[in-house]
Amino acid sequence: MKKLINDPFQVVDETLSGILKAYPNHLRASKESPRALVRADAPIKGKVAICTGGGSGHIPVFLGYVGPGLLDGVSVGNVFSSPGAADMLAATKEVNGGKGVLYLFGNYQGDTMNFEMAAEMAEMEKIPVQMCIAKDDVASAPRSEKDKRRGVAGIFFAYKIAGAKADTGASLEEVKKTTDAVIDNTCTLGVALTPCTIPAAGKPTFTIAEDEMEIGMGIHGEPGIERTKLKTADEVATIMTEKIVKDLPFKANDEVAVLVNGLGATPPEELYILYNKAYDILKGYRIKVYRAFIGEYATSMEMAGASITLLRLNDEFKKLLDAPAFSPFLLQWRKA
Amino acid sequence: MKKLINDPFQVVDETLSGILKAYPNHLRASKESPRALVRADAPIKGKVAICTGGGSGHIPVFLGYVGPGLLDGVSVGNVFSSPGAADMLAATKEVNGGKGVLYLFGNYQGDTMNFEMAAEMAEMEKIPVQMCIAKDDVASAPRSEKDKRRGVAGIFFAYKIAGAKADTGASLEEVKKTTDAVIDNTCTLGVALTPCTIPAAGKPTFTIAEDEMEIGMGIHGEPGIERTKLKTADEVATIMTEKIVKDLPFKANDEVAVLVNGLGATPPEELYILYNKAYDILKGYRIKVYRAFIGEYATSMEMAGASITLLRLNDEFKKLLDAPAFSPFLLQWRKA
Amino acid sequence: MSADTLDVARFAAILKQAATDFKGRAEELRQLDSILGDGDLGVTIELTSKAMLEYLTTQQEDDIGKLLMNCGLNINKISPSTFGTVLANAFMGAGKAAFGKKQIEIIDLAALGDGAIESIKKRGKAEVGDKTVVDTLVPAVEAFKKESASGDAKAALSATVKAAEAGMKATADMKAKFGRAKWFQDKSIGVQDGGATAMYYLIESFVRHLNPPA
Amino acid sequence: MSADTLDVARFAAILKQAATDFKGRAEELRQLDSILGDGDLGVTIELTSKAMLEYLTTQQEDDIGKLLMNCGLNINKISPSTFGTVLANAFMGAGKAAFGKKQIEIIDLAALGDGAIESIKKRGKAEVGDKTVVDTLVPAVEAFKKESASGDAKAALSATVKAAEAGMKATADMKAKFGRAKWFQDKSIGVQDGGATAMYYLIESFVRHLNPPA
Ligand SMILES: Nc1ncnc2c1ncn2[C@@H]1O[C@H](COP(=O)(O)OP(=O)(O)O)[C@@H](O)[C@H]1O
Ligand SMILES: Nc1ncnc2c1ncn2[C@@H]1O[C@H](COP(=O)(O)OP(=O)(O)O)[C@@H](O)[C@H]1O
Ligand SMILES: [Mg+2]
Ligand SMILES: [Mg+2]
Ligand SMILES: [Mg+2]
Ligand SMILES: [Mg+2]
Repeated sequence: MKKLINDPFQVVDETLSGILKAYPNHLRASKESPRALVRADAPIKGKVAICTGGGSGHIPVFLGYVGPGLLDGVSVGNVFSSPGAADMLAATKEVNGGKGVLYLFGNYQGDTMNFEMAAEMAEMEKIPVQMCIAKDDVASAPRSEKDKRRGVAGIFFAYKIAGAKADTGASLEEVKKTTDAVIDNTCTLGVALTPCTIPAAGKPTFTIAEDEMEIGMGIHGEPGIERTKLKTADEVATIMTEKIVKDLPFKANDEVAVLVNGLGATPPEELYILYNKAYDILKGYRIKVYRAFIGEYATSMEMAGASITLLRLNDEFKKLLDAPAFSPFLLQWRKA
Repeated sequence: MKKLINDPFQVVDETLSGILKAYPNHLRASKESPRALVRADAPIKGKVAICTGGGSGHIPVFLGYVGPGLLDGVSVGNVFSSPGAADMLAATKEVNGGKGVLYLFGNYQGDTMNFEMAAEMAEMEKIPVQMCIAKDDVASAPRSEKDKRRGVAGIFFAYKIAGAKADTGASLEEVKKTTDAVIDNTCTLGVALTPCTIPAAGKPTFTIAEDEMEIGMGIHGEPGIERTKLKTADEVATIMTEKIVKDLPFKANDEVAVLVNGLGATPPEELYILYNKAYDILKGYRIKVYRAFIGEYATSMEMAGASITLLRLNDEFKKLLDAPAFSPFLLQWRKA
Repeated sequence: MSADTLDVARFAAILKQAATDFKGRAEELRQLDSILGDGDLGVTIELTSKAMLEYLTTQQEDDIGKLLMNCGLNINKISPSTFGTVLANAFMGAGKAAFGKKQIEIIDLAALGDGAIESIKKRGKAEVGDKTVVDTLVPAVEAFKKESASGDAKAALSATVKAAEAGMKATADMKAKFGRAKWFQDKSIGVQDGGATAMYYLIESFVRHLNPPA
Repeated sequence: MSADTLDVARFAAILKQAATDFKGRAEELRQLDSILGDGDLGVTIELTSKAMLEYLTTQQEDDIGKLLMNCGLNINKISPSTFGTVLANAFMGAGKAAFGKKQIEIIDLAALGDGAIESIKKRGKAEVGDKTVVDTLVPAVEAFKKESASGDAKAALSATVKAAEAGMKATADMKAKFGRAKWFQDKSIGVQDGGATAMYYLIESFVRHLNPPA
């Protein structure tokens, strides 16, 4: 394990400490828990608040999406482990601006159970809560069993559009409806080339031969569709794009937003090479790219690999996708 | 070599092809060369234009810094190799908005020779050119031989401030003066944990034992100060920060911008852990952090490692650093 | 107080011993979880053990229900992964069943087991056969109920451990329907479930300390 | 045309042969550059060879000066790393010296060598002893000048190769002052310079094809 860390059990808390020192005007810890962070200016009165949360090891997921035009709060678990319900509740209480709180997170057992517990606790505190669970990974279950699908990088689009929708003054039910519609129109497929190591575990979460890759592997090393010899970027982009297009399915004249996401160790150069091919395939289907996002939007520490996500757009989604938003985790120039 | 690529000799051209498909409203290839890219809206009349360039394999350096509030043009070399003078000239001619062109690039032999050749050619075309050469790597030579120092991640600050200065309508000489002042007040020190592989070479550029790291190693694997057993994040941050502080030297009551840059495979979590310690050390010296940038701002493909950069600020630098700017490589939300 | 009676102090002491034993299983459980999961179960076990010890060492409850409830809450706070959350719910469910009780007869532990099962099922939706913690806990509680009918606490406890062990081993042949392992589909068959195994170790250890072998 | 005369076609043919040989040195030079540089010299050699062949195969010049100048420009376009740029400047400098010449006597090649050296030094600032391409080229051109004074082209050419080889080998003991190798400081001593080695191979190969061994 070759990592720039101190005590493996302190990785998450030291990361959070560094983040709060870096962006004091942007984020603050909640009063009740250092593992619940909220916008420095929370609560925003009269706006539906959005909370997310999940295991650590995926920056900018999850806490990187808290900010104006995005989310209001986040609870932070250990590496690849859900945060606890109490932390979720701590964030919930501090972001609620009187219009209720939307829980938006990825479809994993631990997160779901804890968010449900938190929702029950929030109810006792008279805070209305709704849940949206991202499940975009087409590799993890057939479309007929969509509720079993994992949430992966495609949650990015749900975050952006949910945040923009909340900013319009929409009600909790309206924000939930739009967000669920985004989730229903988002499909992702990834590949992994190398494993990653949970610091406190000290050993890689899986092994893979020097000349192999796994198509469809999840962002924690969950099993994919097929383990094969390393393929070329064009072959990989073709497999991913074809499978995604057929899944929804995307059709001629659809307008889409594309996300090519790097898992960590894969250089941006390679992501653009994947996009280069994916774009051509979409063009062949007469699917129009409205906007492309390429970079590290949801990582798995030092894992090498990438995913492609397509979101089918409508006029509302386009407007909300283009609305202004800010987070210092997105390497922006605007003053934090 | 485990990479998502096709032909190793086509990596750069396919990357550029993907980039132009991703951001058609932001960047375009110059008429004379596909290896020279410029802002889609170039030339900007009445503004000093800024061109950079260098070898590939460092995204967002170099081409990711072209955009409003930043640079105007870039020439793109092969992986870790300078672009040619003709490509530099191609960009120069298309960005010149009548106030001349600043060449701003890192201090490497190949780049310097080619930019000098391009400057001579530009002169023949009656385009005034000035050069600023970033040399921030304190590990690469003692301060007394500053001109031998390598340009590394600290060029980021020079880009941002030069771009903002040019936007004020300043003259070529004024932009050069401010940019040189930024360079003179920028110090970086990095560490490398693993090597990277030039695709067309097929083998790692250096070897390093599983339990070792190199302090001060350059972003192409150039030699550092010391090869040691892997240290903790706190130890590494201490070595880097102390050496940087002493170099300029930074003093009590200085205000600084900090950049903690990841080389590629090192997860953001680890960068924040480094910052967590660096911040405390600066605080101990009563050096005030005005703004922190943490993430991948200058990479070396899949190399694991990180660097810390400090820029001593003055009022002008602060204003220019905070000025708006945009590039889709900085993962922004604003519409590209 | 008879050997068959548990008050808060004794309950807490036994749980502390079980929590201490539990830590020793971390590496073994990490390995199981790295086959069908994400390899963090070892970490979860260490944190669960820590959460239990931290709470049990400082607690000042006068009510077994509160003891169990708050122990569960602390597990959820410090170790909220899937296994930790399931276990936290088990503690909270058992705590509900023991609410207001200052002491409890071993023979009456069945109610706590039922409370734990109800809570886990409500939270996680898994049934016997789904390759989870449930596969250890349900047969264990059932065996306890059956054997304790005769009033022999010792016999009931040893039947509990045996049934837990059998339940745990049976998970090897099951196809996972919950948790990360479900994504392995048929490939999950053949490997014993990590969470079920962890639950077995807890039960075995709890019983051993409750009822030391002669 | 005498065997001692070069016109554009013959010059181009010999350069093509040298470029072809050059490619075969890529792996060896990659290795040298990975010791004291960034390991891309092998790629640079392949691209330089490609740039030369591409240009020389399609060129239609009627002037040796233009041939060399444009060959240099194409190298700079396709292979603009440090070595490529230095070599491009060498070609451009030699081209300047041969400007307007339709043919040239072997014995008069000295002027082209001087032109190449002047251009490299202007661009790169390195002198003999700095562990660069200059350490091969300068002694080679000097040896040629010295031996060619007697009018014996063959002797001059073989002296050139010998001097180039000695110059190349001498770089092993030098401390680098330019390029990436300078950052190795004293550690650069003991390893032969990649660029000087590449330049030796080019000279040796050029001479061999110009003056085939009997
Ligand atoms: N719905 C469920 N009910 C009970 N136990 C479950 C359920 N889902 C998963 N588990 C148990 O959780 C264990 C994995 O725990 P853990 O490693 O903490 O999960 P994760 O890392 O996926 O959050 C499994 O071995 C299984 O026994
Ligand atoms: N100033 C210089 N003048 C002549 N040759 C130089 C100079 N600097 C470096 N070189 C040569 O360039 C070689 C390295 O070339 P190359 O690998 O292309 O460099 P880089 O990868 O650093 O751009 C060195 O071995 C050296 O011979
Ligand atoms: Mg987990
Ligand atoms: Mg190079
Ligand atoms: Mg797990
Ligand atoms: Mg080199």
